[in-house]
Amino acid sequence: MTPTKPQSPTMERLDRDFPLDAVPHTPPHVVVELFSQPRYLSGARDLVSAVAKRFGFDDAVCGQLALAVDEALCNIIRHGYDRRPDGRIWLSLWPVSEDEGQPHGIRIVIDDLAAQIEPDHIKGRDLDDIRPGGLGVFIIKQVMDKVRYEKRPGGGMRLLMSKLLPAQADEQGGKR
Amino acid sequence: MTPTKPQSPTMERLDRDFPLDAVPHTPPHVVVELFSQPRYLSGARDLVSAVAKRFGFDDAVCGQLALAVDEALCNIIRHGYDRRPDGRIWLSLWPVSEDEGQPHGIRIVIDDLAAQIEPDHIKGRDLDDIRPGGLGVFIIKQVMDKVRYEKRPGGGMRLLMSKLLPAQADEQGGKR
Amino acid sequence: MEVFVHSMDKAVVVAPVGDVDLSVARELQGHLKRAIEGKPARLIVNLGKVPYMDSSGVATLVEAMQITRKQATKLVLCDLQDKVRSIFEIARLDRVFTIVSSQEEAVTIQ
Amino acid sequence: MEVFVHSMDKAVVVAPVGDVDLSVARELQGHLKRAIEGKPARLIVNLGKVPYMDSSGVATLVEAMQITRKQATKLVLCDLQDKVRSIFEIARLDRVFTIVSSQEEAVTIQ
Ligand SMILES: Nc1ncnc2c1ncn2[C@@H]1O[C@H](COP(=O)(O)OP(=O)(O)O)[C@@H](O)[C@H]1O
Ligand SMILES: Nc1ncnc2c1ncn2[C@@H]1O[C@H](COP(=O)(O)OP(=O)(O)O)[C@@H](O)[C@H]1O
Repeated sequence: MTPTKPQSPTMERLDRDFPLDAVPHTPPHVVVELFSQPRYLSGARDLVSAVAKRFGFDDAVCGQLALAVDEALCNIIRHGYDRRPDGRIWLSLWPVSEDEGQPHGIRIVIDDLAAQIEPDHIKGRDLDDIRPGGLGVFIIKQVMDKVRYEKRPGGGMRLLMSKLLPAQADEQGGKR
Repeated sequence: MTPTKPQSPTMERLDRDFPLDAVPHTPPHVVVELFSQPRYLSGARDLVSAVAKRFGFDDAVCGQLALAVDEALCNIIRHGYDRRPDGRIWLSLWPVSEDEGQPHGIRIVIDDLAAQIEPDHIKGRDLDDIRPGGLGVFIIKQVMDKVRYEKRPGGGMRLLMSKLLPAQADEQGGKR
Repeated sequence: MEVFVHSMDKAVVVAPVGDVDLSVARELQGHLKRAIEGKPARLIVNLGKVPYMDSSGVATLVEAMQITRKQATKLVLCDLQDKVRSIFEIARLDRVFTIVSSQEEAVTIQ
Repeated sequence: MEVFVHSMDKAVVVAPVGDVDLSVARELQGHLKRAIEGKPARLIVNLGKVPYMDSSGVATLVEAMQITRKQATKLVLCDLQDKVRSIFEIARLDRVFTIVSSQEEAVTIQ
């Protein structure tokens, strides 16, 4: 049912060197499938925040990860599905490779079946141009370490993003 | 991928008279698929609480719905999957029939692929027998209006539960 | 979200309660527009009871700012919780809005 | 969850911080067992910083109660948040435990 269908039913350790903006070969640990309705945003972001907390992010970063996911979902609802309430969205979460249950970060992939658009056309506005709107993509890029949009081969768009925990980010040269 | 696979890709209005302990014919509005790991409990219950809030439940009841779901998931992790971390669990949510976007309640179905047990054997203990444990099923039945366990035809167990909003419960003779 | 509106001598206070996201941004927009139409000297948006805001909420406030600038209404935001302050900072709008810590300050700041 | 343990003259205070669910119940159990082993006159569990508890957490406390009853240790719970009080009420354990509102009271109650 979800486009990020697990290829193996067993849980393998995620490879630490696996690219942080690609879909891992292991099944997502948590998938939320939801209708494209604004009333489900709060549930999705509260789940992301709670999972990020368990992965070791501090409260401020958990809030920012929830915000990034909220912005991505809002864009799918508004632009992708043009506010149709019956579009489907899949939000998948993975820990980045773990040492004894302590993840190094979080991977988030968001899939939809909405109209495809050139990934290059998805970009935030110039912040000096102050107007209502045009902040979502900028916020997502500010919050996450890696962000990549792509067309899904089966139709719809995919957003791949990840963020490492501060200690890992230092080691691997990511953003804090 | 989820056992509560939608039979129709369109969103129909849920029938108000549809039994409150059966799986509706319409796709769930939100599905959370997760590994049988205690660290994902907080994400699942925060999502349930946030969705219930949007459906119109007050904060106290949202907390109780989250608790009921947490207890059900704990039981699947402990008894169903015997604490194996790679079992899959599906948590599906529906609004009970809506009047102009205002649901009458919430339906929650939880599916697993764990060992099957006779539904009659799943029961809470006598509360006078005070001992550690044995509270989960009792709590679920206290919180929800309807609760039913069944063996899934394809393997695993299914828990179907629902709760109406107070106004609706009054009308239909449910618990407040 | 609920919205409380309180009209004082020279100011109107609009105080949303609850998360301000895409599901309620239009409702907040309506309240702000009605408050602005009364051309108060000051429009205070008290965010003390808003635990979360996304860019839909921010967009509503940017729009309010643009309208108030065209008339003699001063827009002041007050009492932002940490998570809400964070989105203004990320979007670099914390310098664009007049943001103060308390409603008392919002009434008097020039 | 973090757990703060504070030993006073005749009482030990165990104060978990954060949600107490299946993922941390064993950790709390360990802290309680160690506190009980010291045979204090009083074991106070301060739940002021616990926004949520499920039946795994409650089971840990029931177990602690059973052990303390076998020795001269008085178990007192204090400062329960509404959601946590609610699970004790649903499980009808609010009469089985000694529950008071503040830590001061927990130190003195007979
Ligand atoms: N999921 C999406 N599907 C289609 N287009 C998108 C999507 N996300 C973003 N876009 C495009 O990128 C632009 C910038 O998005 P954003 O920064 O969130 O600002 P806004 O949505 O307010 O215009 C949008 O206007 C839209 O054209
Ligand atoms: N999902 C489940 N799968 C298998 N057995 C279950 C499940 N849920 C509950 N049970 C059975 O019902 C009993 C009562 O559960 P509960 O009231 O939660 O107390 P406890 O789990 O502490 O024993 C359990 O001991 C178990 O035998």
